[in-house]
Formats: sequence, C-alpha cells, structure tokens
Amino acid sequence: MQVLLFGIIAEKAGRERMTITASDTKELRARLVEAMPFLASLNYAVAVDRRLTNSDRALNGTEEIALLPPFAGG
Amino acid sequence: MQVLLFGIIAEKAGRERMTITASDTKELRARLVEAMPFLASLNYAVAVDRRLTNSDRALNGTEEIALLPPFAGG
Amino acid sequence: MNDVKTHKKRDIFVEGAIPASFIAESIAKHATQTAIGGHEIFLGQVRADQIDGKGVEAIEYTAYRDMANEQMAVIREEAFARWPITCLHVHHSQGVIKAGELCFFVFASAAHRQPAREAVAFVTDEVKKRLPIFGKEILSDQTHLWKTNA
Amino acid sequence: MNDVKTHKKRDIFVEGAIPASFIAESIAKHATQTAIGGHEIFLGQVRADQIDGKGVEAIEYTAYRDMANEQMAVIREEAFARWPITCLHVHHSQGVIKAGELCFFVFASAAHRQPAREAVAFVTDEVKKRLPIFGKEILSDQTHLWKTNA
Repeated sequence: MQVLLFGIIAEKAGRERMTITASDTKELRARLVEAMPFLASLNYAVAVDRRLTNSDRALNGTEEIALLPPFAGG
Repeated sequence: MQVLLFGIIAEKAGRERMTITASDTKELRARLVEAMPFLASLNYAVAVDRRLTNSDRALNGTEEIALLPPFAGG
Repeated sequence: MNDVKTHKKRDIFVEGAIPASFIAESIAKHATQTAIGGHEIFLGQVRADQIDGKGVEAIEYTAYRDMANEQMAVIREEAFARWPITCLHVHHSQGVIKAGELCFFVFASAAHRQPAREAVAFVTDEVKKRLPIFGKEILSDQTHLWKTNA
Repeated sequence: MNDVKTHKKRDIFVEGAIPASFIAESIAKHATQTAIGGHEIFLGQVRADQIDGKGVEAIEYTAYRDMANEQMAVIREEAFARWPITCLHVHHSQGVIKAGELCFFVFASAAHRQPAREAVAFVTDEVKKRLPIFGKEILSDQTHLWKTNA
C-alpha cells in the first residue's frame, strides 16, 4: 500500500512516498523500520486513511498510510 | 466648583456642565439633587479629579467634579 | 514599570467607526518586531439588537475623555505588570457608530499566545468596567435608550 | 449540527504568508452581519528565535493537507457545538514564511465577546495539537531544525 512521508521522515528517506506490503499495522511498523532504520530513533505517529491509529488493526492494502513526525502548526 | 455632566444626566439637565458650591462631597450630593431632582431616581457615580469617590471627602472648590451614569464602552 | 510604553500619554479615542484598514495597518507595523510570536485582537462591533420591536440602528458614544485616558493608562500598567507582552494598543470610537461598524479595538502581542490572549481578555473586560464611556442606542423610530454594561 | 457552515468543505491552506490586507478584508465582510457584537482574532507570526547562537530566518511549512483539513472540520464542529458563535475562519500558511510574517489566522465572531474569545482559544490550541503540519526552521547559517509544538 501507499505510504506518505512527511517532515523529517521525508527528509531522511529522501522521498515523500513509498510502497509497503503488510496485513496489519503491527507488520506495517516492522516493515517500515526495515525499509527506514532511522525510524527506530524518531518520534512519529501512523495515520491510516487520515486518522491516527491508537491500536493495531488489519489492513486490506487499499488504505492510505502516513508517517507523521511531531506537529508544528500555528 | 465645576461639575461635568455626561450621558443621560447631561441629556436630562439639558447641559454638559454647571457650577455648584459645596465644602465636601456629602454637601455636593445634596446640592446636586436640589439642582437636578431627577438625580434621585438615577444610578450614577461621582468622580473628583477624574477618580471615583468611594467615601466622603472635603472639597476646596478647585476640584473637577463629574457625574457619571453607568458605563457603556466596548 | 521600566517600560516606557506604559507611561506614554495616549488618547484612545477616534472619531467615528474604526475602519478595517486601520486594523490591517496596525497589524502590519509589527512585522519588524520578530520577537513576537502571536497577536490577539478583540473587536467590538455595534449590534442591531431588537428592543421592544425596534432595532438599534447606531450607538452614539460620548466619553469623559480625560478620565477615560487616565483609567486606560492604569489598566495598561496593570497588563504590562501581569503579562510578558510586547505591545498593547487600544482604540475606542466617539460619535455615531452604525450597526455593523467597529467601535472598539484591543490588540496585544507577545512571544507566546497565552499572555497575549489573557492580556486582551483582561483589557477588554476592564475597559468596559472602568472607562467612563456612554452609549446612546438610536432606535429605528429615532427614539433612543442609554446602554449600560452592567 | 444544523449550521451548514460546519459542513462546508474548506481548505485552510494558503500559499505563503498571510497578508494584513487579507485579514482586513475578512473583518470587513462581517459588517453586514449585525447580530455580531464581537470578533476575536489570533494571529501567529514567525518568531526569530535564537537557537545555539543562530537566528531563525524563516519556517518552511508543509502539511498532510487532506488529513489537516479533515481534522479542521472536526474541530470546527466541536467549536460550533460548544459555543454560540456566528462564524469561524481558519487559515494556515504553506511554504517558506519569513520571520515577522504571519502564518496562522483564527477568527471567530459572536453576539458576545466570551464565546468568541473561548472559541478562538480552543481552536488555536487544537489546531496546534491535531493538525499534521510540519515546520522546518531555517537558520541564519542555512542549516535547519524541525520545529515541534510539544
């Protein structure tokens, strides 16, 4: 599925989107750290379809995933 | 001494200032009600030299007195 | 009370309504003050209240101008003593202000939003309470009523 | 949720700094709404903070725009449900905003000052907390740091 990268994560990854395959958010997080080891030391949230995920959930592959570093608006 | 009238008091008195002689604020209030009987039924404050008077005080005749109906700024 | 701004003699009164362009100019003047992180503004607008079936068309404001400016200077000093604000600007209309027009402008700036917000709330409330300003509400049948903040 | 305004799809993002003239136009548009008695406004201005002896020259804002607008719609509904406000307008900059320029504009209007004041405080705080907006602080030596609201 499509993963959108923002802020310091996009900067460190050198891109703004990537594709990851995972059947749930737990697997997704593991795959993301494999693809981007620097994530292990960063503070970030995962959004699924534009909502923050608080608990693990299944993914069917059509979701829009986003990795969000700390917010800085205002 | 000079007495400044504002708002509804100026309107009812038909003028914006008058002269009253009084040796303290208690006498002043009595003279004002004599001069403007409608004051008896109005809610107003007395300022001496641009400060609200909370208690009776002597007057030497050089003070600037003002009669202030309820405030409506803002 | 080291801040010279709190002592400068100011006249808060402007003749007639406060134009939106005046507010824009006031905001734009702060662009050089790069220690500012937030501005908070309150604007009072004359409301077309219905009173006994008659609409308020305008308010004619008069003031005991010298006392109002002295009271404002005291409120300013209190605000600067209580909050780390960079600037505070207050303007109030005199004369006839029509419904929909602006009659009151309170503007505080600070490094952070909380002091600016609290200072504007304080100053807005205290101006309404302490400044000898009087308002004649002019109704649609050309009668009038005296407004009070109490 | 009878208020159609709370449901209209809106995009809060503007390219570049928010000009003071835009704020004036926004205020002036409310002159026909004579049920309004007070407007409260918060403006965020980019602050030239000193970080390790280097000054912040600008902040480059980026956002997860769709999610930010969805979150904003939720905050709007919460504000309209909690306070009797007439209007609520929110704008945020994208792109490079220099120190001294305005990047954030929150504007609420109501019959009385208290709801407008509280709604602006709430919306300002919640936007900072809930909207996925990211800020790259560009320093005087052209290095940068990532700003966080935490």
